[in-house]
Amino acid sequence: MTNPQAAGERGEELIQLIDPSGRRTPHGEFDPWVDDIEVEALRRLHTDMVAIRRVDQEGTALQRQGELALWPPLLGQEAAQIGAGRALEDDDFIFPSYRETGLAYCRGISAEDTLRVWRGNAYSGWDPFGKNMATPQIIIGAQALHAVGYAMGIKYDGGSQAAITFFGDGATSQGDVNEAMVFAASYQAPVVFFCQNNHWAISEPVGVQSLTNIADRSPGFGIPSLRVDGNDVLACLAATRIALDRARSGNGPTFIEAVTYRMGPHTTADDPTRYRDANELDLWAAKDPIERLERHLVDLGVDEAELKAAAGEVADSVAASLRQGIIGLQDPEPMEVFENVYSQPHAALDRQREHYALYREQFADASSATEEGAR
Amino acid sequence: MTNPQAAGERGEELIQLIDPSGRRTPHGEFDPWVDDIEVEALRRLHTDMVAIRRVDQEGTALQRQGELALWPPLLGQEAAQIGAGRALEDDDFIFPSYRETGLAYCRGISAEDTLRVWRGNAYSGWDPFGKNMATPQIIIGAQALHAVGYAMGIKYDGGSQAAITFFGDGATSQGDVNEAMVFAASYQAPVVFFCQNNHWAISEPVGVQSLTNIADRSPGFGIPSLRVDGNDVLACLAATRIALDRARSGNGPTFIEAVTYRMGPHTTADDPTRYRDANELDLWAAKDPIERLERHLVDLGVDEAELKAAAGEVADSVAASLRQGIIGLQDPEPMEVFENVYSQPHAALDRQREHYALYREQFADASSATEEGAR
Amino acid sequence: MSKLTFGKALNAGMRQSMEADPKVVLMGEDIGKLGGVFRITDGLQKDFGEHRVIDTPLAESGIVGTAVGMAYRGFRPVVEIQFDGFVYPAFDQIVSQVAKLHYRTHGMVSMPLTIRIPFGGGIGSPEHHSESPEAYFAHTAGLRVVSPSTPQDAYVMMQQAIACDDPVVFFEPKRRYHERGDVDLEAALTGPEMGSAAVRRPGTDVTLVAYGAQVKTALAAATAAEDDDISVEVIDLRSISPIDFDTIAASVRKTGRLVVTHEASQNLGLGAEITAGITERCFYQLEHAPVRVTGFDIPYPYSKLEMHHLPDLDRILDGVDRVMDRPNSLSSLEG
Amino acid sequence: MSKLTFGKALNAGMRQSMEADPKVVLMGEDIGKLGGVFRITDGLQKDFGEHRVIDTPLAESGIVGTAVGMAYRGFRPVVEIQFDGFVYPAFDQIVSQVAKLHYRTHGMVSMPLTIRIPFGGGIGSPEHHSESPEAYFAHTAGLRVVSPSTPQDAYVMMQQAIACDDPVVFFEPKRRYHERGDVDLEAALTGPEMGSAAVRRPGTDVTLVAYGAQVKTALAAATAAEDDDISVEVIDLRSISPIDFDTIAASVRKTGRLVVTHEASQNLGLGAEITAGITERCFYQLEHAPVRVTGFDIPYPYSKLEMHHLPDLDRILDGVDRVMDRPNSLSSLEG
Ligand SMILES: Cc1ncc(C[n+]2csc(CCOP(=O)(O)OP(=O)(O)O)c2C)c(N)n1
Ligand SMILES: Cc1ncc(C[n+]2csc(CCOP(=O)(O)OP(=O)(O)O)c2C)c(N)n1
Ligand SMILES: [Mg+2]
Ligand SMILES: [Mg+2]
Repeated sequence: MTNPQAAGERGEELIQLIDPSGRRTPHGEFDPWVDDIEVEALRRLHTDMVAIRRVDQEGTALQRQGELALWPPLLGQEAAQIGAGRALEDDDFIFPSYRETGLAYCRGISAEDTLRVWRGNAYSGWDPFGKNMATPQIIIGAQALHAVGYAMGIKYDGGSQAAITFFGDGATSQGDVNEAMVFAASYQAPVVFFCQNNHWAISEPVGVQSLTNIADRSPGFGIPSLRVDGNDVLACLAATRIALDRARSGNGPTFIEAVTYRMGPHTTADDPTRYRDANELDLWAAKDPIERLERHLVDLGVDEAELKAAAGEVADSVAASLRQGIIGLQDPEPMEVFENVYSQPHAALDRQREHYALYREQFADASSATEEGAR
Repeated sequence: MTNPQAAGERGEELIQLIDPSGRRTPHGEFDPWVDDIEVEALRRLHTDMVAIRRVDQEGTALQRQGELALWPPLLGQEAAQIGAGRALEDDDFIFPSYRETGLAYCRGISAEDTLRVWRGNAYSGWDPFGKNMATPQIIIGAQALHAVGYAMGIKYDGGSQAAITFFGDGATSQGDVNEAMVFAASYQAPVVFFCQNNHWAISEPVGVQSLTNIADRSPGFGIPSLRVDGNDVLACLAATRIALDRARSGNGPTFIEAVTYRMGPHTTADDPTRYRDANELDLWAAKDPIERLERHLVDLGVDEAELKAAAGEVADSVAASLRQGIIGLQDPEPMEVFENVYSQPHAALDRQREHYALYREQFADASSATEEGAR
Repeated sequence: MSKLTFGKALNAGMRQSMEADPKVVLMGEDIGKLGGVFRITDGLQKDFGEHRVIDTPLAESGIVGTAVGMAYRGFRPVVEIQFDGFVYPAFDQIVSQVAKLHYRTHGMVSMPLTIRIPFGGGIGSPEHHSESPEAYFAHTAGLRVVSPSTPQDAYVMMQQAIACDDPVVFFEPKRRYHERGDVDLEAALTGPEMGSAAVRRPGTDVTLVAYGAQVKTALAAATAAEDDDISVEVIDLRSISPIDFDTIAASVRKTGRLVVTHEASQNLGLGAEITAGITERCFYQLEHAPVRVTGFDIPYPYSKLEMHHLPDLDRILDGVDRVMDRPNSLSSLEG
Repeated sequence: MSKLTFGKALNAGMRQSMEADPKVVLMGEDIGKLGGVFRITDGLQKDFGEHRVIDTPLAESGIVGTAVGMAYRGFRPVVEIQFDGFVYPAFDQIVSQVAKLHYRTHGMVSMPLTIRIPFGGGIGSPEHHSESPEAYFAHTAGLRVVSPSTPQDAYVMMQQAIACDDPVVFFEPKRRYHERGDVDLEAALTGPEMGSAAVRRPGTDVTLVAYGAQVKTALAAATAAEDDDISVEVIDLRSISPIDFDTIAASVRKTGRLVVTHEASQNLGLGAEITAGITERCFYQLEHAPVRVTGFDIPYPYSKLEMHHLPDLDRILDGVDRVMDRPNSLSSLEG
């Protein structure tokens, strides 16, 4: 009988390059992939993580202040997102879910552009082709197929890029994610599946979705997997580089499970105290991705105060421009609702647009009449 | 890296109890599960297979003669279906696809009832609850979820039965089959996934659906799998018994891949010469499930002529009553189209029924008027 | 008589059904410990256990598909789809299995599923959280489709839907979840039939048909129309499929004028069927072509613009003006 | 001018588009070596290779979802859904992704997909092989939905659909695949716009609207109506969404009478929208309420009974009688 991995074995093959205490732990297979990452590069990764954590906090604060309708925090998942994001080339195409603030940051998308979608001002804060990153995907798992199709396209048009898709542990239950693996394997598409296993899908622990490690799923589809410490930015960077290299050299798809934790609520509308233990949070706080990199950098001789100050400065400036940007946003124009439903004229819709424009004019007339009457 | 099984390893773990030459090959794990199957029992399995092969041939012939609209032959898959079917208890519930003539036979469903669906006289030839077997499923893979839900129900109401679902190699690509594995694992449902890998999904070879052995898929979901020679009735029987025992003893789901071959066309509407090599057929003809059991029985001392004659007699009688039944079928009543859309009155539909009844009466009047006029 | 929110009334209805029939089980994402993202199933897992209130993996086709299997086994599953926009992955199971199995088995198998879907917009949600997919299901033979608009109906219709041997797609107007109303908790399964419409406000000049969250807006519009001396009869559809044409036709025979409002897109929305069905039935009583005041034929817009898509009081009033052939209306645009 | 079957005309249209634009790729189950179960893509993989005519795994959501990704990459995927009843597993990708991505990206991403669906009944198929799901897609903003009824249109509209930057759901009336007609292979993308209806037969008493396979039945009914001295104008919708109301309204202004026929269920079918839209536009020109002659509100029945569900010539004639207020019709039943 071909048996699934027993649950007891879980965690053993978790690949880690920097442990929670900040110690660099050697790893034969992974080390060569990050031997260019010296102190300065590590500091940049640290700054990135500090910056996106700040953006994330601002997101939560702006929501509380009524400036955003909703915010899905990434708190705790900085290493996974920055590690993956900094492994990518600019022309690799990203198909994210809704929580990939860090990936957007790596792509040079302003925090304001990332956040205004959550204000309700837009559905897409950036040009997917300008940034090689698709619009956030709320339909769980749907984007995995898009990434595979894009990668099939790369293969057919002879491109040298890769596609990468991000999704959560919950998403692995969706048919689409599994079909994506079927297609990716069948066509040996240059695609990377990056699963942030943050242990929760809203209120449901990962055990509801999978009895085995999530990384055990893909090999059965013919796709090799890597299971890395998702709070270890270096391990995430290395794993993504390995997967991208496989994709680019014609070796097909790879699945990465980044084991991390959602330190915040699912979104600002969620109340995790209803379903999870505070102890769990403490446990994971001890594995914080930023703190561990700080410890490591201090071990390497970097001055802690200076490190934090420098990163904080970057974060401050990102946050300041974000606030200014968001609060200064104009409400979109009403007639925009009719734009871009189709790219070419559409008789039925054009008629509705015309009616609504006239209807609005009527009101404009009525209200200006009233105003005049009041004078 | 957790690597998928290399394609080269394929076939090695194919479990076989009777090889193509008819030799009984010992198997430590499987043998105890079939130690009650002595000559008489083997003969019954042989008779079953001969009978359903005959039903199948009649299906093809009846389609050619215009008595059926379509027929999906099971030729070549007799061992898989009889092996599984004879392992089941009567109160285990079967969720089949459209090719499970053998399972219906094991459930005591008359061949006529199985075939009249393909004449277009009905959508269900039998009472699913009377036979503990659901209506044939044409939507690929949908029934896998039904089986899992049924099994969840068994668990919740404390039943001692199991559910079993049948599907093809092509079906493993569907989201539903993969979601079924997620749910089955999560709830440890007493369900058996029985995949007849007959190497083809219409014109597509199994390699389009999966790079690895199909049996390698389920362990990644936490479901152990068995990969058996699907042309070996004894191996199929044993595997199904093992899986059912696991289900009944609270050990959850099992996945069985029965490696077999679709010797006929996909359906009578298909022309396999467009896409597959005749050589392949020859290769598989040498592994025929019935012939191999005959050789084995002859080795055990059974008289070949007598064996075939006895089985042929059963097959003849099944075929005769089938023909009679099918050809004698009345066309269904037109007003039946309105029945059983709902179980309770439905204003809109009742109105349509009434209109159509009046409309038909009009014609009846008109034509009788004409007839009278002609007199 | 208790004062309950719409959401609590739904909860009370499910509780009642679960107490009455041990075969009633709830299935869905986050419905257990969390009580659902809208807390509609709050407390039920605690009281009925994990085998009756089942937190499922994140897969809608899986939820509905396993519910079909549970129904085969004799259960009465009540499935929660977390938001309207997440029902589409389950579309195949709903359309090809849930809707058709009774027919496909010549009546031998019943599918007493209730599929609960919080629907509609107006609460500032992100994409895919404000859809009105009811027409897809109403077009599907074999399903019944309902939507309560008051806490009382929420309570009673929930029990009726669960007790119904046919599959029911149960649309909950999420924008009304927090509104309160009187609920007679003794009201049993009796009371108005699930398939019947209700005249919520009598009137003589115009028949205004609405369902779900739009009923309240329609009632407000009717009140406002009084100022212009237009008497509007408001009909709450309650049942989206089948449509209670008897009640609507009786009203239109009296008023001669019909306005239909819904949030869903106009093209092939409920307004089309109601307009067609009433034109067929009341052609000679109609004084004016029926008027539809609906969402536009666009994807649901981002929340800062949703008020332009949702037919509000003013747009309904404009529709009433049009059907009354009053100046200032857009009637001139027709044709 | 060549004589081609409907199926061969579709094939020729795809070939033409593939030659004109290397970004056009075909995707689907069994479309390669086999040429599709209906042979519509016959020979294309041989001539264009496996990278342009892609045999896919058996998963419709996967097919459409990867086609979306291909479109992101700049391709123009033409997806074959093997039969109408198998499109539902892809419903989520079609409704939430294909239809909405242009809107969701403020026009920055285009989804030039063509989703081919052989549809309708009348060929004695088993369950799920004879469905008419067009209303689901027509109700979905962001999609265009068309259905050719002649080999010439099959050829030209296929190319127009593929060239269109918006997603097009392309319904092929499978019951006409083998019928022959003249095809002008030089007819380029010009010719009547994809969104326009065509008057297939002029008439003065009744406007009869049909699409897909029903057009031929409608024409036969019009011929038969001549015997009763009723002059029927037959309009082939061609575009199911948007509907060319200008053409229909122009006809109804002349005839004063409208009959719509389709195979799909009546409730919320195209007949509802056409009836509503024409009543809105032509209320004062209508002599009689529009009449719908459609499939019933039932799942598609087993093939031995399908002729009772499909609106045939006689039922259309009965509809014409009703709209003409002629005796023997079922007009008395209305209301
Ligand atoms: C198809 C679909 N079903 C349900 C939802 C509601 N929903 C939004 S997020 C979420 C949980 C997702 O969990 P996971 O995939 O682990 O990602 P995470 O939120 O943890 O990043 C759910 C159920 C949805 N957005 N889409
Ligand atoms: C959802 C769906 N898509 C497509 C089809 C058309 N179809 C019918 S059988 C078949 C191949 C099935 O192959 P497999 O699962 O291997 O079963 P087999 O026919 O070999 O027994 C296909 C594509 C279908 N019936 N349902
Ligand atoms: Mg998660
Ligand atoms: Mg097969």
